[in-house]
Amino acid sequence: MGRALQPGLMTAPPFIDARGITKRYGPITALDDVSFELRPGEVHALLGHNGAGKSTLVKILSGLVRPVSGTLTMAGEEVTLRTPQQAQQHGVALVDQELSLVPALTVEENILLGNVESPFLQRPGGSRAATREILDGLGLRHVAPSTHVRDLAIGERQLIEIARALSRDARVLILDEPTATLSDTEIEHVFRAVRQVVAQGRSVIYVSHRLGEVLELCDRASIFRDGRHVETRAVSELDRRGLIELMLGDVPEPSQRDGLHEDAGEVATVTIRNLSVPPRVQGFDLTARGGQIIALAGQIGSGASEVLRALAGLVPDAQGDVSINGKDVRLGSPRRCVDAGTVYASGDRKGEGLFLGHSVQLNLVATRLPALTRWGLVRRGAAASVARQLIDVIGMDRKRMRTPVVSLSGGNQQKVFLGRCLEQHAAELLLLEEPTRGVDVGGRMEIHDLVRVAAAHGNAVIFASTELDEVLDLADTIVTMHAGRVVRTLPRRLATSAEILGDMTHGNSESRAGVAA
Amino acid sequence: MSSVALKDPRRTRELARTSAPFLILALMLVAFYVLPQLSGREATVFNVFNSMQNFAALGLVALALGLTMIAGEFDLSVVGMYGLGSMLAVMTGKDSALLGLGIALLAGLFVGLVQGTIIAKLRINSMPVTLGGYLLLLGLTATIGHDDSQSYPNLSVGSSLDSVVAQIFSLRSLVAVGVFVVVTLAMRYTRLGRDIRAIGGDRRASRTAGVPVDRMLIGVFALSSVLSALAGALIAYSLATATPDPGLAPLIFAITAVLLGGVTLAGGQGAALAIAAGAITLSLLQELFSILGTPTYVSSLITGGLLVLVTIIAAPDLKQWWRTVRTRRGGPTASAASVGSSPAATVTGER
Amino acid sequence: MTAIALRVNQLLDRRSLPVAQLLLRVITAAFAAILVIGALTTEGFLSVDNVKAILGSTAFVGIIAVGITVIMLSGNLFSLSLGTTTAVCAMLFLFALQAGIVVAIVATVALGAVLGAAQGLLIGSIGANAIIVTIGAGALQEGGAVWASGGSAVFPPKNAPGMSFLADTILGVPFAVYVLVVLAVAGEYLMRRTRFGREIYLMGENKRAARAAALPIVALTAGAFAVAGACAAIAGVLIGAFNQNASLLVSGTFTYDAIAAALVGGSVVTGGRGSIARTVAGAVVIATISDLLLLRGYSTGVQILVKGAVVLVVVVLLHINQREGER
Amino acid sequence: MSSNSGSFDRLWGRRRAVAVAAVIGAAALAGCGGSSSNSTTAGGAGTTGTGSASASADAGGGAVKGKKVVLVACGDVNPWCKVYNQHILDGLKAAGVETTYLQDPFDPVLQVQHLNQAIAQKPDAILVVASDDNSIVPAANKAKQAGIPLINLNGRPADAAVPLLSSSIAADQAALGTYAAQNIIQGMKAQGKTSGNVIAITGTAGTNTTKDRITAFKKELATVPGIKLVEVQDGNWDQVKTAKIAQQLFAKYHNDIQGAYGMADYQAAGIIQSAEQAGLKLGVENKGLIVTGSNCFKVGIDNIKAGKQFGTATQAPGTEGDFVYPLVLKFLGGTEIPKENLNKEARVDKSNLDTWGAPCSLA
Repeated sequence: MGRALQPGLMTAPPFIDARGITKRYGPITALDDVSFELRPGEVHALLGHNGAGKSTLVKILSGLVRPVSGTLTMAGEEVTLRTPQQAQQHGVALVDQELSLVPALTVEENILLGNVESPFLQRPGGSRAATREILDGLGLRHVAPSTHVRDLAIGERQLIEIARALSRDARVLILDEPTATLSDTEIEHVFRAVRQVVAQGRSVIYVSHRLGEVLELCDRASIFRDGRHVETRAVSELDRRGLIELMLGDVPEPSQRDGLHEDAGEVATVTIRNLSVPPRVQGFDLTARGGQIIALAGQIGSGASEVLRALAGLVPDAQGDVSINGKDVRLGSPRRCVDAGTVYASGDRKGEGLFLGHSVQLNLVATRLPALTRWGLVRRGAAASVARQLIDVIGMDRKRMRTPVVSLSGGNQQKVFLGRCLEQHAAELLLLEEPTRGVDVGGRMEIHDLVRVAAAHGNAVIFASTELDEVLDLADTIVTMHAGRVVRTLPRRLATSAEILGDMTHGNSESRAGVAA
Repeated sequence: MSSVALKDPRRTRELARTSAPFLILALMLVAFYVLPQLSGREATVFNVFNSMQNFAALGLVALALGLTMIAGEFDLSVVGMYGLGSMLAVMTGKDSALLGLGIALLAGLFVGLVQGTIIAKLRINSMPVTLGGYLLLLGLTATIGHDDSQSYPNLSVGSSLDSVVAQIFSLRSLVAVGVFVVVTLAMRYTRLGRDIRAIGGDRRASRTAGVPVDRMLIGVFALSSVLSALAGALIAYSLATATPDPGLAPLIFAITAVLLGGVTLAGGQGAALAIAAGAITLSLLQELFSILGTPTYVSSLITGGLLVLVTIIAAPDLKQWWRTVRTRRGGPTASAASVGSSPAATVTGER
Repeated sequence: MTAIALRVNQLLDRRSLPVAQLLLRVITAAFAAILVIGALTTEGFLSVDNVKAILGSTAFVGIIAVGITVIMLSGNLFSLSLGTTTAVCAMLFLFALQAGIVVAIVATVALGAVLGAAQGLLIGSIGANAIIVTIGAGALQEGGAVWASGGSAVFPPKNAPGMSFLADTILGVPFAVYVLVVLAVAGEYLMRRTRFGREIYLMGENKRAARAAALPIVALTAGAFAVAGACAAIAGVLIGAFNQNASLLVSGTFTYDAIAAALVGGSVVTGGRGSIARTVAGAVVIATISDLLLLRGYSTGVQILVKGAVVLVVVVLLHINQREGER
Repeated sequence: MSSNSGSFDRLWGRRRAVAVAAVIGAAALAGCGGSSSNSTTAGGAGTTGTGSASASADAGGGAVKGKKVVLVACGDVNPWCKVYNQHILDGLKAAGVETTYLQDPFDPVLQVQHLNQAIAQKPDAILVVASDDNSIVPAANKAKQAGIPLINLNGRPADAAVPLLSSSIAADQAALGTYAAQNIIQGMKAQGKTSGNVIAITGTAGTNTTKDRITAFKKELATVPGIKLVEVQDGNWDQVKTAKIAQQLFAKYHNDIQGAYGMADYQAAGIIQSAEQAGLKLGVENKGLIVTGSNCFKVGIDNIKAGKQFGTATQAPGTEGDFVYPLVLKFLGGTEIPKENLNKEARVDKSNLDTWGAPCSLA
């Protein structure tokens, strides 16, 4: 359980004192009048679901994002952080959730990269000894500082990222989901490093979904929900259930909803056998039936999205036996997979989904132009009527038909995107990655309804999600994944939130932190 | 994570990649020596000198372009600045060559800073910006030079720049070599090299890591323009002439040399020394053409083919394309082991 | 320098974006004012004949620019070999006239399309960089043309059958202008109404999304370059007929002029935005400015200088404007 | 799979095949080109003049046999240059001279590299068609220091180069300008006019060739006071650009133009096309615009035959080349030749097409 608090910790003046921080992204309020303080020598956990506001706070503290309002005091001095360099000068080092390593550079170069105190003149390999020491401390004995980061495995990269933060000798070390892609031994190394840091009187902000880690490592925890700060408590006062209660607001009872379509069809429509997606996923098996909604629940790096991308034909070297309605699908080409009846909706809505500058109408019909074309000409009437049909299905105002998608809210953008992917008559298998990422609560409900309707029409739906709520709310069958492998497959009505959370965050090692459900 | 076991092939691949430009240069040297003899001619030390003269002019332009490519951008205006640099040096350096050189370099600095600021701060694609810049500089060069080639009366400047040093060098080519040495050292022994490669490799990651991305970008464009202006000024003094339009030949040379030097268009990779190797290779090739008296159309076929070939090899999706082709042609043979006796292996697919 | 940087930073700040828009309007207005004042005070500018002259000088560049716009819309930057393709096609056209005018035109357009498609295939399938592939392809075309023609200029055969209409005027306006208008209308129709056009727009807007949505990226890229090559070939036919002789000297400054026209028309090199109609407008604007400068006696250098400045200003301002639209 | 996407796949397949074929073809072409170039140069270098024609026996016969000459000139990309250079090379080879031909498509930097390369080969003479009047000066200096005779061809050399040259063998550019003016004067006279507006669209402004021609043109035109040269514009030796400018000038002067000078025949052709498009009448018979060129190309001869162009002047590439090589042979044979040799040019109009029609149709 939580460490005993160091004497004087509660009374020492806070190193970081943030008051009334508010941040909006368009219509979404990511942080709403949040206050937060960090004391010297503590490991402070930030807890909450995806979208609760933790990452936004972290970005503000590290100068990547500027708040709309609020004050930030560091070491008693009010500061405005415009750039990551300024945050660094104030002693903040960040390990971002998204890796900020440059694959084309070597390990050593990456560790030195962006360090404002690194000298102008450098010798190649000049800091090799120091680098070596940090790497060794993180259990990376086998990694040479001259290795290119592009040649490292994902877990190793994560540790390099941590090594960089450690090398900066910062007053505050922010670790945003540092362990999502790590193995147990690797996690142990991270823990040791964190303990060393705080032993020197420095502080660590630790963002994690993994409650066991929080209980084991952290002194205090601040819990966030829907962009608001709920509470800050000493971890020693809390147990796992208490944390979950604070995070969820209340503990939802399982089986609020029956697995609607669990028994909808007798014939398996989609079988996946021995799917491998280099470099992470091995031996993935799954059978999905029409009408069924299957969740692939797992953290970033679990392999869930890789499975979807492979099934969509977007991974050239993915292999495995996939058949839809008895017809075999050869992976590796989006065209072939679409022709076989798969539809994929990427989680990266802006980068890989929508055509932002174009109208709602064109976005809605973008993938079905072949069917709407005669003699090479797009039949405008038909296209318009299909678009009208779809815009009605997703419940948007028809007046917005000609609006560029870029000017819509995130929720509406996602509806347009999914509207395009759902309702494909030919489709048999819907692959949805993070279907409600960046969508507010209202939009989320509507999108979930859309997915259910699609399933009711007989499509098999597989979605990948990192969000517990979404998994529990939407799925008939839950497949939890960790580190590229399936942990467990169980029907929704038998699943509890604690169990799923446990599987997603601990993989097979749930006993490690002693918090088996 | 068996990175220990995999280390060796990776190292080999890396070594092959970084040493390719030098291997090509070695091959070129062999060809340079052998090919003339096959047609009853010979390559002399003077030919090496002459190649280095060409390197002195266009190698610097290649370096200018190459640095922006390493940083993940593309400076089409190098050839415009090359022209303007030569015109300014000739027009303002009549009394003092150094003054003319200084003015050319300052103009380069200014142009680079302006273009760099627009590109970095407004985050506009460098291609259209530098294309506009190219046209503008070209117009400016012609306007300053009254649409005419301008002669530089002080021939002694050029002849001292071009006098032979150590058989194969001239003062001018030594300046170019010196610039390459300085840039190589700076890329290797200061944090600049790392930062330039970082912003070319992954700009978002670099920003997050704390690299002053905008400042670096502006600096790279400034350096690119200054180097182009330097190349222009030196060649102008050497020819004792500045022309109102340098044509596209310097740009084509620079692009080919940079690609031969192993710089990829995706950015993040490349070294000044390798660019030098690429530029020297190409200079030797041009000299080889001239030793053999190759007709223009043959040399343009060869250089065009070379450019397309290098681009194909450097294309980002080549591997992926090849894999796709292979799976389409050969079907699942490659995956037979994992497929086992499942029905997928026997079905030939949907066509 | 810092002051400038600060200004630019302010421009980027959300609150001062109206300033950017204001700047856009001011510059546009200033430009229009200069044009109007210039037009009023320049002898011979405001006349029907001069309007015809401007249209006539827009034609060839405009036709090539129509093609280059399709490339830009497809998200593949631009081609630097279209000028050479034009010259090569002009040569082939005059040569092929022996076989009759119809055969000559069809063969020439086919050659242009094939040359373009070959480059497009390379670019689409393995992601090769468009600029460099097209530079290399330009050199190959040039070398190939000299090799095939033996370096001589190509002349139409004696009694060239029915070619003269290509260089004639209809109602005082050169035939090429009508071709441009037809191509622009057809191009707009192609891009707006056909599946090919719509998918080009989509691919140019977001190539990754296009791939995920299983659009035929290779075919679209090859198609875009083929259209551009065909446009260059049509320009080649007209230039061949107009010049009555053809050699590589024809290529001139077409490539850059066409790119400038598309940029001034507001096409975005990274794809998805812009239109053929706007490109033609851009070509007319450039031709008008060049005409004005010529009539006022400015040198070639100044004309290029102004062209570059207009391109630069339009690129920057449109970018600012577009960013604002996305907020 | 739907038939639709099937056809798409076939389309891909076909297009890829085309691309592959194109690439292979290009490679093969490059290969052939390379080898053929080798054989050409080897042949050129190896020609020892066995059984050489005594076409130029007057130039010292056997004395020139085996002498080496390097020609540094604009390349085969330019049709005029190709014929010109070919005539010079053929003439020299026939007399047993070993020739090397280094081509630069009007690229001064490449040309100087070639000149330096030529100097290093220590030939008996270097012939150069300057890509840029000024930029050959330093190389000329080097040639002088190395004691290698440098002979300038075609255009008037830069003043600074004159003392460094052994000789200059050029077209009489001034005469070409004068003849052009005479063409306009005569054409207008034939229509009974002694006054009118004239425009001139030149080659690349600022080069000696252009300067010499336009100066002489102006001077000759000034002999008839009523004829006014209202506009001189830079047409950059570019037919399309020339046509564009002409069209705009016609508009500017409301078609009140009686004479037009296109510095090369193809530029004159551009003017003629523009005039036709602007609805102007052409030629003496139609009492229309008098157009002249000043160096002859096939397109100009055709236009003269058709009555659209009044005349031109020679500088026919073959004739010019044939003027050059006997002088070079003489020089190689040890005979002094004058510092400046200007070819005798001729005014060409309908009356002497029999003489000039053929030699002027080579480019």
